[in-house]
Order: sequence, then structure tokens, then C-alpha cells
Amino acid sequence: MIEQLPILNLLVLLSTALVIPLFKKRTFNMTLWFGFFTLFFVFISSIVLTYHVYVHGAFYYHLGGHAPFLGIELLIDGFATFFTTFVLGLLILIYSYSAGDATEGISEKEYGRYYILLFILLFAMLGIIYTNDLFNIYVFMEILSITTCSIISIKRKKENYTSAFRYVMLNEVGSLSFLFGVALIYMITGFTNIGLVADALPDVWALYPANIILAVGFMVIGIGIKAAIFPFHVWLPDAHASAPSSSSAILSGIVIKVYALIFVKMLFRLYGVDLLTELNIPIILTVTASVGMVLGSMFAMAQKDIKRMLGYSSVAQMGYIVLGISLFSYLGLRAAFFHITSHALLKSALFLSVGAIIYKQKERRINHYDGIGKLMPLSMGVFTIAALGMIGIPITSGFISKYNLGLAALDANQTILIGVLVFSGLLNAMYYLPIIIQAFLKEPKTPVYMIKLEKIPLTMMLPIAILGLAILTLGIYPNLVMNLIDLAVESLGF
Amino acid sequence: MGIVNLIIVVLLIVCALAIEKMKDLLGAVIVFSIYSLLMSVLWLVLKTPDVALTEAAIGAGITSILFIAIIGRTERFEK
Amino acid sequence: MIEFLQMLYDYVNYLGAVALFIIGLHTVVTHSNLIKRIMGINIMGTAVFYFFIAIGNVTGGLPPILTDTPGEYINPLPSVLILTGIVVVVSITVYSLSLVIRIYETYGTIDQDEIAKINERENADD
Amino acid sequence: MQQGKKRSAVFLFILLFAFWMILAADIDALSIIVGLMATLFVVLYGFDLIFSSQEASRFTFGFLFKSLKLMVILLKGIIISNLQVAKIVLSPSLPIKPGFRTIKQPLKKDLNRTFYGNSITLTPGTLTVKLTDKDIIVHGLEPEYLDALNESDIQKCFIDLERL
Amino acid sequence: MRKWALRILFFMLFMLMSYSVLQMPGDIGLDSPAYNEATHHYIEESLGETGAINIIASILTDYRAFDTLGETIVLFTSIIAVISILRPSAKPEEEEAPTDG
Amino acid sequence: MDDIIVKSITRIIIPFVQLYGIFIILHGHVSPGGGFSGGALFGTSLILYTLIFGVDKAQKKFSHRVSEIAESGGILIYLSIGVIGIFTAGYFLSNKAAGFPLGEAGSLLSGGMIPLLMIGVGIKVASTMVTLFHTLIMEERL
Amino acid sequence: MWEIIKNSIVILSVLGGLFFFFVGTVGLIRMPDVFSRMHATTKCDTLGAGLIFIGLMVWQGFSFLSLNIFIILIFVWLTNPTAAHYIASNEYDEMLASQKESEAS
Repeated sequence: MIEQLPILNLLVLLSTALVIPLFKKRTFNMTLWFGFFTLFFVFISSIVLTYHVYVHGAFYYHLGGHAPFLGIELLIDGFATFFTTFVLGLLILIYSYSAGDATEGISEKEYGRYYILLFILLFAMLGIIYTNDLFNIYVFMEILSITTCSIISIKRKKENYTSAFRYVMLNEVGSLSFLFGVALIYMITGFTNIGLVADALPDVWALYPANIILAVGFMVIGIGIKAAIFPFHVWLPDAHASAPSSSSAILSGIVIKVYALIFVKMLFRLYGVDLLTELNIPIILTVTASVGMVLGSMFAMAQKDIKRMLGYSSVAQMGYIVLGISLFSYLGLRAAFFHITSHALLKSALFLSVGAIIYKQKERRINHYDGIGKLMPLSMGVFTIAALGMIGIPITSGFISKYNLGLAALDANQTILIGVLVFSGLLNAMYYLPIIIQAFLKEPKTPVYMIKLEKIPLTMMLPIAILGLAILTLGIYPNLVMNLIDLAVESLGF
Repeated sequence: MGIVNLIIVVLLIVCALAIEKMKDLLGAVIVFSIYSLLMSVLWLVLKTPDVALTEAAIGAGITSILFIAIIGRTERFEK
Repeated sequence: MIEFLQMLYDYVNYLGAVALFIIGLHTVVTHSNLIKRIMGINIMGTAVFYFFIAIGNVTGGLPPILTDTPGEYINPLPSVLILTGIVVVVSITVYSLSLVIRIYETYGTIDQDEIAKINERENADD
Repeated sequence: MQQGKKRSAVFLFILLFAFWMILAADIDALSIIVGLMATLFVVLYGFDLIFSSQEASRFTFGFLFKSLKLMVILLKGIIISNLQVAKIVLSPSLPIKPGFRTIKQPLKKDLNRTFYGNSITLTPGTLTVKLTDKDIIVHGLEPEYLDALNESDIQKCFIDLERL
Repeated sequence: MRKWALRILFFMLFMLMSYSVLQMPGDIGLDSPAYNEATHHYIEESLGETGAINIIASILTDYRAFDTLGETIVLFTSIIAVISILRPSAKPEEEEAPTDG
Repeated sequence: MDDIIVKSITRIIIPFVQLYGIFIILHGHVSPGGGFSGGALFGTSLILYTLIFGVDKAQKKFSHRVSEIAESGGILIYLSIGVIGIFTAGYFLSNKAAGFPLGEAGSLLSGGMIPLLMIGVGIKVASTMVTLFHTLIMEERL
Repeated sequence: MWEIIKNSIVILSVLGGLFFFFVGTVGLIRMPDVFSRMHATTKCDTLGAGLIFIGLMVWQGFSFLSLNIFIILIFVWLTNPTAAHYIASNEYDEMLASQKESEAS
């Protein structure tokens, strides 16, 4: 029965999304509870799967019982189970936050649709992580891109429309580039299954190098656009800034990480280290990642709107992840995976706490944040923790990931990258610290006489607090997830 | 591979360039529908009737109708 | 020379697909009119599908429907992938068209440059 | 109103079923059963589209006979008109004197009007531009074609059909 | 000026891609690498395994039915997205009317 | 639209287009076509209806509630047929292994679950196309 | 013998169809205004398509396939004049509107 759990997870999420439109509009609370139980069930089942994989090892699921070269197969290994569990856990928090926030700016009639889109989004992310078939990745990627765009544009403001439009155009160019890469791969191998293609590629490389070079180029560019890797990041700040807060947390915290995971899957499972090293891909990635880290932070410094600032910060942080990937070593990948988890937590915490501030104070401009720490101590406290994590102060998870990255860079004999890391950390400090200082040390415009916990709904407060705790816990006991990350890295062939 | 194939490919490229050049969006949509129809004929020549049927119904039919509906609600000329 | 031309003739499907892909990409990147860009996406999409179909082609083959006629069938898998792809591109098109309607209602124009100008003016007012 | 539609519905059912059988291209029990069900569904779903007796002639054998006669006249008209157009187009001087004319039309039922309009479009030198309850605005390549429209064979045929 | 630079860029991209394409396996049909054992299996065994004589249908809804499911979900998502953008946002009289339902 | 000729010809043609769409959906496994093309054809016939008779009348024919049910229902048919495979064969979307009768090749009742899935897809595609068109051309009315 | 007659019928009708298509296209280019163009295209396309389809039907012999072709033929004959009429009708409306405008100014 445990073998059926991955497909059941997908089906449960999908049928939740399908059943919601059949509910009457008045039973909205019921919809919420229903969705919550679904998420909880899927979360539990993915924990069970993680345990199963940890004990018994990875397994394949052949849809329809057909052999992999005929049909589609799902691969459930350490990589897939760890990240699905993580994504689901984070999404439960964001889900309960969104129930309280009422997802600012969305009209009441759209709530149901918002949750439909949320569940389809989750379905697509789980599908992408599980699947082991190139074309199936394309299909899920398209579902993901429509849902992400529409949870931006569901908030009916004009900047949402334009940013969603730009997002959808670039996304589609990326998807079609990816599909073109799939076509080129299919042309010479005749398979779409990742494992079979990977087996066939070394032989084919001698015969048709032009195909493979072109395919690598198209796929890297295609996923690079979607993951906002540095030169293709133009859509990200607009999109993430204009979306509702919970959507921003999902987009910045989870969705671009999922694309990064496809990137990892493609580089390590499909092409393999040897081929890519021959094509000089690692060096190209290292350079773009370093430039992205520095320039992303610099752009972030120039922003006045806090959500745009967080968006540019995401561009810089994707640089860290790509840097870890580009070292093509055990340590590098380990650091990249840890940074994916850590940054997902940090960014969600930042977006959610900022969302709470916007919910209460209706203020997005950074220079109006004087003394907000006294008005909203919890939100601003979590914001502070997460911001310190971004900078890389010890006892937060951000420190551990930077430490690991540094170790990996040293291991790969690229000392200059340490300099880049430190410099980028300094840049981070330069735009996060002023906000914290401003919020806690300056007096608010409306003076307060005693400090009390802010009046936001419990469903919003709880996730924010849990995220803050999680960041600290990961910073102190990183080994809680390190075992699982090791398993994930090992499942990629190290 | 045949001469028909070659002719259709040339026509397709001409249509695509025309779509790119035209300032009148309605005209561009008409040319786009011709483009889809030609594509569907080409796929018929390449012996994939299923795809040709789908492209004729969806690409040439529904997409063009939707484009025309949108142009009716917005502007007709490109600046 | 003749050999080269013969080679071009043999590769006409692939070359045509590549040319259409580039034309579509050019339309998406350079035009500022939103509807034109959506058309560009469509052209790109059909180009990629055409490439797939050309991969599956067998000269003088039969359509992949089993009959008693002797002969070789073409490769059916690309057609299947394309059937999925066509519907996906249509969905994306429809979604972006609905965004275009809203953009026209709020900005009064569907030209990217003008929208950027309007946004700039409003940000300056803040 | 429902009453007037029943006969047309049966006629449509027969036509659609014939269409299905031609498409299916084999005659076995399963195909016939599925075809009957599909046809029934289409007829019931599109019941508001069916012509009532005020809108169309009743479908009898006389109707069939008369419409066959009409077909023959129409075919002749189409061939003649094509030859004329070919003559006009291929002659270097392009001898046309286009103009509009409003002519009266005696028909009352929508379907007959429709086919009358389309027949005018297909016959020599004329093109239906507007069709209203009382009259038709016709565009003609030359005035003589327009003159020929009144009291033409086709009109007589349609008046015959209308009487049914 | 920028326009022409872009055009030249795209033309160079086209030449590059054409050059690569010309080194690919051409339209050699049965000998092409894509026509491998999977294709033979589809053509020879699909009738016995699925019972449909249209091979495309048998792949579409049997061997790769999960893709088709994904594709219907794309349609579902797109319609939800379009409605969420375009349906009138508030209809008070419909929401609160006592006769509703 | 009040043009008699166009209206009458449309009234004649629509049933045939619809029947052709249904035919293509049902014969997806024996001839070219299938759920997508057939559904799109059926949807096109209703789009034609909308163009000729107006949105209001078309929405009476194909209401929001029907479209909502058809959209979820199309996928739910697909899913429930797939789930049968989990219980009988141990794999989602199994066909022969799940015990669907394959029937005689070439006849209408063959291919096991293939026609059923095609019907699900057809319903979904048809309803989606119509609803999309209605939503896109409708002005915002309060 | 029968083969030769059949083939010659097919060739003749297809050639005739092509000739009328050609005439229609030339007419589309040469005619001065929309209405006259509609004359050329409608009539010639109707007969051209008809002749080609009839040729195909003869070539096919009597079978379900040729009946299918016949259905396509009927479809073309129903829709072609309708489309022409609708284009002409809209053009007429536009012409009247522009005349009114020029009178008013």
C-alpha cells in the first residue's frame, strides 16, 4: 500500500481542487477546513514515505503498469520525499496564514478560486518533484506557470495585470525552450524517460554532439528563466511584489525553489557531471551566480518598496543556490540543498511578517517603518530573525548554509568565492539592518505607551511564530535535516 | 519529403513574416488562421492526421475566434 | 553546391521549424503590442510542434492507424506529445488574452511602452 | 409551436442519423444503437434550433420532387454564371456596370427566403446584399441580370414550394 | 539602430541553429535514432495490450494517460484563472438574495 | 444578429457539427481524432450559436452551473476510471491489467478504458472552450 | 476501357475545378470593389470546389468515402453563398454609413 502513496497524494490534492467549485459559496469555512485536512493528510503520508525511503530505499512507480520506456514513471527517492515533505510543511503554514489574512486585495468571491489554484499549484509541484519523465515535467511546468501567474493576477490591481502578463510571456518562452530541448533529446535517444536518456547519452554524444549542446543550452535557458537565475530575473521583482502576501511567500519561498530542483534534476540526472564539465557549464554557472549574488543585492538596496526589495533579495539568494550547484561536488550540492530549505523558511517568514505589517498598517514604503517594532513586536521580531538569517549571523539557519557553501568552495579550491560570499553578506546587511534599526530604535509617529502583542488573527500569528522558531532551530541543530539532505544528495548519484 | 512539403514550408515562413510585419491586428489574425490551416495541411502531409485535425479545430478555429473577440474589445491597430 | 542544396532540401522540415521558432521569438521579444506578442508565442509553439512531427516522420510511411495495408508506420510518440502541447499553448493563450482585456480596461492601451510610461508617471506622483 | 416542430424534428433526426451512418461507414448493431442515442441527444439538445411550420415548408414527397426540380435549375444557373464570370474576368476590358436594385420577394417562410437568397447569389451576375421581410437588395454586375430576376424560374419554383 | 542590432542578433542565432541542425540525424525515417524499440513496441504490441487500432489514441490514453490528465488539468486551471480575472467581482444582489438556492 | 440567411444556415448546420463532434469523440480509438478534437468541434458549434444568437441565449443553453459541473465532472470521470486501476491492478490508470474488456479490434466497443477516458476529455474540452469564449466576450455587467 | 473513361472524367473535372479557382482568384485581383469581387470568388469557388469534389468522388467509386465527400460538397454549397452574403451585407452597411457621414459634413 505504501507504494501507492505518491499517486494518492497527487490525486487527493487534485480532487480537492476539483471538488471546491462544487461547494456552495456560503460554506466557505467548510472549504477551508476540508482543504486543511487534505493538506494534513498529504503531509502525514509524505512523512511516512520519507521514513519508508529512508529505511527501504528508493522505488519506482510505473503508471498504468507499463515499462518505463513505454509509459511514465515516478521516482520516489530521498530527493523527492525530502523536498515534498518540506514543501508541504511550509505550505500548511502559509495556508493557515492565508486563511486569516483573507489574502489582501482579493474580493470575497474569489476565495474559493484562490484555494483551487493553490491546490493545483501544490499538485503540480509534487508532480514535478516525483516524475521521472521529461515531457511530463513540461506538462507540470505549464500547470505551475498558469497557476503561479493567476495567483498573482487574482488580486485585481493594474500592476498585477502587467506583471502577470510579463511573467506569463517569459514563462512561456522558457517552457517552449525547454520543450525544444526535449525535442532535441528525443530526436537522438528516442526516449523521454530521464533514466533511459541518461544511459543513452554517452554513446550518442560521440555521434551527434550538436544536438546535445543545443539541448543543454535551451534547457538551461528555459529553466533559468523560470527559476529567475541571474540574467533572466527581470520578471521576478514585479511579480513577487504585486502579488498578495501569501502568494508572494509561495512564489518566492517555494516555486522558484521547485524550478531550481528541476534544474538540479536536469543537470545531475539527465546529463551527468562528466558531460557538463566537458561543455564548461560549471564555470558559466559559477560566474553568473556570483554576478547575480552581487547585483541582486545592489538592486535590492535601491528599492523603496519593501516587497520589491524582498524580490530582488530572492534573485541574489538564487545566486547562492546556483553557486552551490555549480561546484558539482557532494559538498556543494549539500550546501545548495540546505540553502534551498533555509532560504525557503527565511523568505516565507519575511514575506509573511511583512504581509502582517501591511495587513495592519497598510504601509509598504520602507522609510515609513519608523518604530513599527513597538507596534507589532512579534511580526517585526520574526522579521528581524529572518533578516539576520539572510545576512548570515550565527544561530540562524542562514549562517549554517553560508558556512556550508564556504566549505564547499574551499573544497573545490575556489577561494575567490569566499570573498564573493562575504561581500554579498555585507551587502545584505546593508539593506536589512537599517530597516531593523529604524523599526526598533526610532519612535513611531503615533506614540505607544505599553508594548502589547499586535491584534492580528491567531491563524496569521501562529505560522509567523512557528517560522521564526524553525529558523532558530535549524540554526542550532542543523543535523535535524542534514541526514535527509545527505540522503537526497546521495540519490542524485554522489 | 516532397515538393508539396517544401512549398508549404515556404508559405508558412511567408505567413509568419507577414504576421510579424502587419500593423493591422485583425489582418494579422486572419493570416494567423491561414498559418494554422497551412500547418495542419502540412501535418496531414507528414501523415499525422490526429494532430492535423486537432490543430485545424483548435489552432485555426478557436484561437482565431478568441483573438478576434479580444481585438473587438480592445484596439485594432498596432502603433 | 548541388550537394549543399540537396542537403537543405533534405532538412527542409527541421530548417523550417527553426526559422519559424526564430521568427516567433523575434515577435515576442521586439514587439511592444501585447496581442502581437501572444501571436509570437503561438508561432513559437507551432514551430516546436512542427519540429517534433518532423522527428517522427518516415518518408512514405503510413499514418499510425493499424490497417491491412503493407508498409511502415510513422513514429506515433511525437504526435501524442504534440496533442498535449497544442492544448497547453491554447490555455496559455487564453489566459494571456484575458489579461490583455483587463490591461486595456485599466490602462486604455495595449502597448507595452505606453503602459511603462503611464506607470512611470504614476510613480513620479507618489 | 411544439406541435409544428415535431415533423421537422423527425426529419432532422432522419437526416442526422443518415449522416452518422455515412460517417461510421459500417452497419452493425452497436454502431446503430450508439448512433441513435447520439442523434437523439443532439436533436433534443438543439430543439430550439428546429424550424417550426411557420418557418419552413412541410416535408412531403411533393416537396422532395419540387426541390429536385429546383436543384436542376440551380445547377444550370451555377454553370452559366460561372462561364459568364470567367468571360468577364478574362476579357481585358472588364465589361461591368455594377449597381444595386431592390426587388420584391413574395416568400414568407424563413427557410425558403434563405434558400432563395442563396440561389440569387449563385445565379448569373447577382449577389444578395440584404434580405428583409418584403424585399431583397441585390447587387448586379450588369443591369440586364437584375432585370432577369423578376419572374425568373427559380422564383416560380420557390413560390410553388411555399404553397405546400 | 537597436532594431537592426536585434535583427542581426536573431539572424546569427538562426544561422547558428541551422548549422547545428544540419549536423543532426536527417529525415532518415526507420533508421533514425528516435525510431527505436519503444516505437516498435508501440506499433507491434499496442493492439494486443490496449485493443485500439489507433496507435495514437492508445498511447494518449493508456501508455501516457498521465500526460493527458495533466493536460486536462491545464485546461481546468486556465478556465479558473480566466474566470478569476474576468468574472464580475461583486454581485451583491445575487449573493444575498433570499430566493437564492 | 438579425440576418435571416446567416441565422437559418446556422440553425441547419449546428446539429450536424455537434453530431460530428460526438462522432469524433466516440471513434477516437478507431480513427483519427479523439477527445480533444471532438470536444473542440462540439465547443465550436456552441461558439457559433453564441455568435449568432447572443450571449444571453447561449448561456441559457449552457449555463454556468452546467459548465462548472461539466468541468469538474470531466476530470472526475477520468480520475475515477484511473482509480479503478489502483484497486484491481495496483497501478493508477491501468487498462488491460485492471480488467477492462478489450473487445474486438476496430469496433466501437474496444480499447477497454480508452473510449471512456475520451468521453471524459471530450466533455471537459467542449465545456471549457464554450465557457472561455463566453467569459472573454462578456462585458462586465453588474 | 472503363478505367480510361473514369480517369478522363476525373482529370477533366479536376482541371475544370482548377480553372474556375484560377478565374476566381484573377477576379479577386481585377475587380474594382468588394461586391464585384464577391461575385467572382463566390461563384467560381462554389463550382470549382464542386467539380474537384465530384472528380474525387468518381475516382473513389461508390463507397462511404465518396458519400463523405458529397457531404463536404453540400456543406461548401450551403456556407459559401452565406459567407459571401454576410460580407456583402456588412460592406453595404459600412457604405451607407460613410455616405451619411459625407452628406453630413
